[in-house]
Amino acid sequence: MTVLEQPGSSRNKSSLAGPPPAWRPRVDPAPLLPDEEPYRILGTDAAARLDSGLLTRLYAQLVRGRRYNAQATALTRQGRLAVYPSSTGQEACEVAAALALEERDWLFPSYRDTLAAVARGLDPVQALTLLRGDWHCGYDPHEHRIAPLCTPLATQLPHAVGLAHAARLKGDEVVALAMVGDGGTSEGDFHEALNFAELWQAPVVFLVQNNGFAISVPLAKQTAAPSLAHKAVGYGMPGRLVDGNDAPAMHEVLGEAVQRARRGGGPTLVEAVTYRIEAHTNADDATRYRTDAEVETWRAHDPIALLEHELAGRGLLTDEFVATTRESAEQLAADLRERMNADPVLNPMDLFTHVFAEQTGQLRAQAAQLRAELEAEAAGHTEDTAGTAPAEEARP
Amino acid sequence: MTVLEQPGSSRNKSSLAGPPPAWRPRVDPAPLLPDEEPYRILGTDAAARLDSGLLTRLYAQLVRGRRYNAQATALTRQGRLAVYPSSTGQEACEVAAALALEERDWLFPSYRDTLAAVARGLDPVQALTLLRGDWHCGYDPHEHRIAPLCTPLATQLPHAVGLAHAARLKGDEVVALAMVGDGGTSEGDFHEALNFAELWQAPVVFLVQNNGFAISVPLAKQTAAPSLAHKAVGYGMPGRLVDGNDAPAMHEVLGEAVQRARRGGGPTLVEAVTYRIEAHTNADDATRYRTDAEVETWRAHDPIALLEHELAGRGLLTDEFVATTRESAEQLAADLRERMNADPVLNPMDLFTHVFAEQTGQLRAQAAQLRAELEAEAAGHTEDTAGTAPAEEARP
Amino acid sequence: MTTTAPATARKPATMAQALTRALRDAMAEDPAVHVMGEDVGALGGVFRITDGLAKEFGEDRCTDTALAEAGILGTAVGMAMYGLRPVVEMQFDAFAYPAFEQLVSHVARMRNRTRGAVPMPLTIRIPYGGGIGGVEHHSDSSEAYYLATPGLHVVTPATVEDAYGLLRAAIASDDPVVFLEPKRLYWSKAEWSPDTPTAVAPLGRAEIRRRGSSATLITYGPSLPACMEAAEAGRAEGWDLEVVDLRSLVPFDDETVCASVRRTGRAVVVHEAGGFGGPGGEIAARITERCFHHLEAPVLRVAGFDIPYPPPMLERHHLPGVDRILDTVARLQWESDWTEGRGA
Amino acid sequence: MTTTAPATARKPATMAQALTRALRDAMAEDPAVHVMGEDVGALGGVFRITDGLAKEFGEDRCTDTALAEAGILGTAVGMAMYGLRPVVEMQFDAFAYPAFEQLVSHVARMRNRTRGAVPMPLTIRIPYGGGIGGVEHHSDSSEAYYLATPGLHVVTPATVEDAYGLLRAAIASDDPVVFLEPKRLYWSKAEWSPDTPTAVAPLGRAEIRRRGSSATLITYGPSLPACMEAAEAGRAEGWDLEVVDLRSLVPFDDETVCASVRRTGRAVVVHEAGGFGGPGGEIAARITERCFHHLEAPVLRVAGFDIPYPPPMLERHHLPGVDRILDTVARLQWESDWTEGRGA
Ligand SMILES: Cc1ncc(C[n+]2csc(CCOP(=O)(O)OP(=O)(O)O)c2C)c(N)n1
Ligand SMILES: Cc1ncc(C[n+]2csc(CCOP(=O)(O)OP(=O)(O)O)c2C)c(N)n1
Ligand SMILES: [Mg+2]
Ligand SMILES: [Mg+2]
Repeated sequence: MTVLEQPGSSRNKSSLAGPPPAWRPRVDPAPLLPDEEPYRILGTDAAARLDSGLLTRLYAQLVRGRRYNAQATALTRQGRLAVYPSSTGQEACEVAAALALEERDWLFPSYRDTLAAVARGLDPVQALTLLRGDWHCGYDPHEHRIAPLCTPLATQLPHAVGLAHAARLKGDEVVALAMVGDGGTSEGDFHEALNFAELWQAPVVFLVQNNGFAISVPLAKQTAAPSLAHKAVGYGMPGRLVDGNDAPAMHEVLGEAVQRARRGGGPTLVEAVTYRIEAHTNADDATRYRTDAEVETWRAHDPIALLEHELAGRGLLTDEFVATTRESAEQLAADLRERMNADPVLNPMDLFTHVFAEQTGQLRAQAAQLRAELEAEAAGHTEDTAGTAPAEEARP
Repeated sequence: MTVLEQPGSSRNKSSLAGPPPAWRPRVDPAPLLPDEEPYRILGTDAAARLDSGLLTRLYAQLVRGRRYNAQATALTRQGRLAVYPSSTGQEACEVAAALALEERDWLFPSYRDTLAAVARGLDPVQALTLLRGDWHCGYDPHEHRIAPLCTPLATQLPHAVGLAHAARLKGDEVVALAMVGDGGTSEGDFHEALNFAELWQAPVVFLVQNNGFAISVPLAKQTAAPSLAHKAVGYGMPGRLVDGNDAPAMHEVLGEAVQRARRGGGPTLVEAVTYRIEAHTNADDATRYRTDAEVETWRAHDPIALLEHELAGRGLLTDEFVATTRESAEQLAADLRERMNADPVLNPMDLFTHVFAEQTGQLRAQAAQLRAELEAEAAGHTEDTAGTAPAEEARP
Repeated sequence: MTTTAPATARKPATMAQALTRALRDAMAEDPAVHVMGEDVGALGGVFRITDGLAKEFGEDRCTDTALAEAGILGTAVGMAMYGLRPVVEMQFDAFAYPAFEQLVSHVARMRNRTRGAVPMPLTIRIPYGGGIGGVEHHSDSSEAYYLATPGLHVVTPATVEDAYGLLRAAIASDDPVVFLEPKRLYWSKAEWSPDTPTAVAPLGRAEIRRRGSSATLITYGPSLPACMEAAEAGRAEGWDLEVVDLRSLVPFDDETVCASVRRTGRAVVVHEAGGFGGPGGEIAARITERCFHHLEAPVLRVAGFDIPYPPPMLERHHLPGVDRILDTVARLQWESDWTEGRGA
Repeated sequence: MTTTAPATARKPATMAQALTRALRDAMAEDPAVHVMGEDVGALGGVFRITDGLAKEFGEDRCTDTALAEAGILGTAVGMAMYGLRPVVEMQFDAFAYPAFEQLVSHVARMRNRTRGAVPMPLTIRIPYGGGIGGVEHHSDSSEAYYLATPGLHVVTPATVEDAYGLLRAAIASDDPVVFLEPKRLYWSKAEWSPDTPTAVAPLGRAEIRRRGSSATLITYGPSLPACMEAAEAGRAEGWDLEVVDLRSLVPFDDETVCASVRRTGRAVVVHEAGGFGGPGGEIAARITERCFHHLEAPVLRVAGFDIPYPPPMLERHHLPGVDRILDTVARLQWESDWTEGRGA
């Protein structure tokens, strides 16, 4: 007799063969695991097969990127940007992200990734609008297929998944590339986005720029994982680990991931190992949490220097080439400086224009109140303080 | 000349040796990965070394558990429980979770884990209070060191981590065991809890009961991972995959994980492969999303039947033993039935008692309002409808 | 609670059925409409509102997602960016909280952030409120969170007809709509014309459900039945109560509400959500701002207590019932014996 | 905005310094107090409020966490269950949203759920509000969400002295306190006695910051300076304005507020949070319920517009300033030419 021998039950045909076969989805984890060391091309034998055209193109972009970062930081000192999170040292990641995509694809940048947007073709002034403080997004995302710069960490990752999924449902061969930091991988949204992506086989590439820090918090306090790329296996997704300062390696790995996604092969998680050379933003004081010596070890692994070494070996780093490159970068900087020095033309009434498709009565009333105030203010200014307030800011 | 040759910078000592060594925390992923197949003891050679005493103890608990589940479900039909999520078929997980812990340890159950709480020694009536509907938690969590049954999925996991961490900081050798379902692993809180646990080396064991479904959603729509246990590697944590219907295997694996945690070895993620034999709750209609045939394949792998097979082989499954076991289970059921048939004594004024340590004036006023209403109601009842409303429900 | 539309082929229908029909019609009409959430596929949702949709439109149009509310809403944002019209189901009120950041920081702001370039034609269906004997976390009235979030529309039906009309309007809206479904009314029935369902109601219009002259009861969703009952019962006390069903909390229909209060001179706001910081404060304040000299008494509120939602066996003490409504109406200073300080 | 405590060894201090000192004193007094959050360690927090604490008390007492707000608050819940008193820092208002579920479904309910067996002596520090030129998501006024959540105390200092006293009281409280720190006042200065800081203030008491007789301005946190300034400026218009600093939104000090309004007969509630569904509606409604016959005019509100928080270059148009406050006071029906319908 057994306990299970009960009326209506005949369960004593117990199988000792283990759980029924359909107990879980089966994927072989081995191919999903990243290499132990970051993938590199520069400084290895593989560098030989690189196309010189690609190298010079990457180089020009990196140099422009570095100059762009310097200029943007300078603009914070002149009060022309509210804040700037520099990507100095991370230019290879930023540029490779932009170059990996075709026109029809979408980029989902974070606050640190204005350079990727600029490398994709966005006007730098538009890219910097959020950080300048005149509006939350300075461009029409549909025009360049660049989502708004995202500040709440990792929240843009599910957006990228949803967009890529929608495109796939519509039959469009569009890939989304989403950028996030090492710190951002700790957020729940990272987890949920990767899970949805693999389940939906969404054509999306997740690029984690592991720059060593989330503001002051070093990677060792962010994760105890073998690498961030190892997180991929928990979603059944391949993870790839790349030297983020090796521009051709980044270009190749992201390119492969994008192609794989486009062909219906599903998402990829790419961890780029890099370093944030500057402080978190101009407002941050990095001396509180790291040593100059540490920064120096990374300056020695600078993405531009790495590329210069390869170009020099090929005899491509001519003075002329460097000068042209530098000039183009200077032009970008000069143009940016000049245009950012002009006061933006702002209309406070815009505050009410796009809250809803159709303004509600409530907002119409509030808009009317502000307009009346502005008119009173303008009248007052004419009388006693004319000219002190930027006129365009008060234009209803 | 290079672009980096600029005043104040001397970066041309580029290293082609790869990123500086301190670029990431290094852990060898190999030992973290779970086995390919769920760990089993019953039906394998290892079964021979099992202690008969353990087997009979486990058996008695499983049988009680099965009976408890049946009784609780019956109580829903009699309107004595608002709802019951049965753990029929999952008793080996529930019981092993309880037995793995010492008295000083903490259990963090979900709504489905009343059986684990009961197996740990909690009064079943107290365990069922939430599901009966007379209060949100029927016991003092500190008394048995059982956290309140948790309904918002995965939200109890960070609690377990925090508690275990606090205990460790205080120097107490306390382990927390937290239970969650396969569906719950998709929530951001799962991700964040595991990450914190490993970073803090918190003495916590995460037990995922993969019972194949989250209400109607099968595992294949929940994850594309090789297994849920594979998620552990993304946190630098060992993952273990176990046959959740093999009680001795569950007992061993959880016991090892608890010991490891207690010794300061850090957290473990355990995936128990099992099956939800009943519908999600009594209110659910499982025929909408799965076939009887599928359920039958799992009935053939029943945890009690598996254990009976082993006991029978050892000549321990005597009629007398089975009868005693059954009797003890029947007693539990009878006691539960009887006590749950009594109307709970409720005091509506309790609604205001524990919102804050000290009642605010606002709540005092609201309590006074309710008291007045109840008095008026009671007076009314005496006049025209005396006896129809349970008197104890209206006692201020 | 019957409505006034022409009675062609009317038969009894539940609010649940009307909601299902609204989803089906919207999906049939516009291939951009996608339903997604936990258990919305084969199961048809735990309340069966999406019943049959996966079968009729395929799993790509009605999708069982993984169990992660932020992920559901976050991916829906991306889908909306690509031109779809996602209709997201949150399984219960309290289980929408994990998606709060996505809702507040993205759904509500995307249009404004992008100066209109990226609208969010999203509908977020949330079964809400108590009265169904649900255990902890299954009975929250979370509307206060949503109406304090600029950029969201917040809508809630109280009748079968409105369930259809408002849900169609929500899905048709180019802005995000938090569509709050009163759980306790899912099985409420009314004569309704499922063959020619009422044309889509515009969002933002309140409806007078009962005309009266003594005072105005202002309510929405789950509390409408109690208000209607109270209005009937009030006749015995000599009160002729008007009942306004807001239907939409955002946009708010000041016009209808204030016109009514100016007529009656007295008002009580009734809702199940906690009183402190709940919708009633806003409603009472804006009425007072607009109708001060028409008020014979302060606008009073009947609301849930300021406590975590009670367990099932005690919930009836929390919910605004007929007696509590009438007790409050009685405090509207009909006589001269009013003493201040008795306010809730 | 100086206070009335005895002036022993007073020197200028900022609100930020007073907060730091409160944390340090609390940690020194009670080993159960643990500070945790993003960047609170070596960096001392992005606003430097936790400056020096990790060094003084060790990283186990002042802990840099991983970047996950739900995880931070969720683990703090578990720590509180084990008898600690976690003080959690959320880096900015909008970055507390990921922790919303933990806050609403657990922090606010644990004591009630367990009939007092598991209290939640948690303090959740949230820098909030605008006026500092922050880009998107760095300037939200999120108090409406918290005060609509039963089980939470919601406190916000407006002065240096209160920053210390209220934070000490919050940490000492056996209940969870959402401690809202007005970012724009972090660097505000006052004469203060850091050597013998004022004894802990009890939570739930408002403070009259300026006596007056014509009307009462009711405010809290970031808007107190504008109200004080407006009260001064109001003298030119012949108004003698009283200013009440609520300090605590939950518990709410009806007594002080109502006594003031009964005296002055007029009231304006001023806050930076959006008006619709914001704290002002609740405050206006409860004043009206309690003081109806003392009111010469409806309680009016000056609040942020019902829009997503503006970009830095436009924020001054959104924030309640002196002019807007005085314009609103002027609408308190001082003359007979009042026309209804002009309400905000
Ligand atoms: C949800 C959320 N929490 C906190 C912040 C505040 N914050 C801004 S940047 C940052 C660090 C991010 O680090 P990481 O993800 O590594 O990106 P990085 O800045 O290094 O590019 C933090 C905590 C935020 N933006 N969003
Ligand atoms: C945050 C949250 N979302 C949704 C729900 C509703 N819900 C209750 S149980 C359940 C399925 C859970 O599945 P799983 O985690 O596998 O546990 P099981 O029920 O199988 O034990 C869902 C979706 C919830 N309780 N919490
Ligand atoms: Mg980083
Ligand atoms: Mg399950």
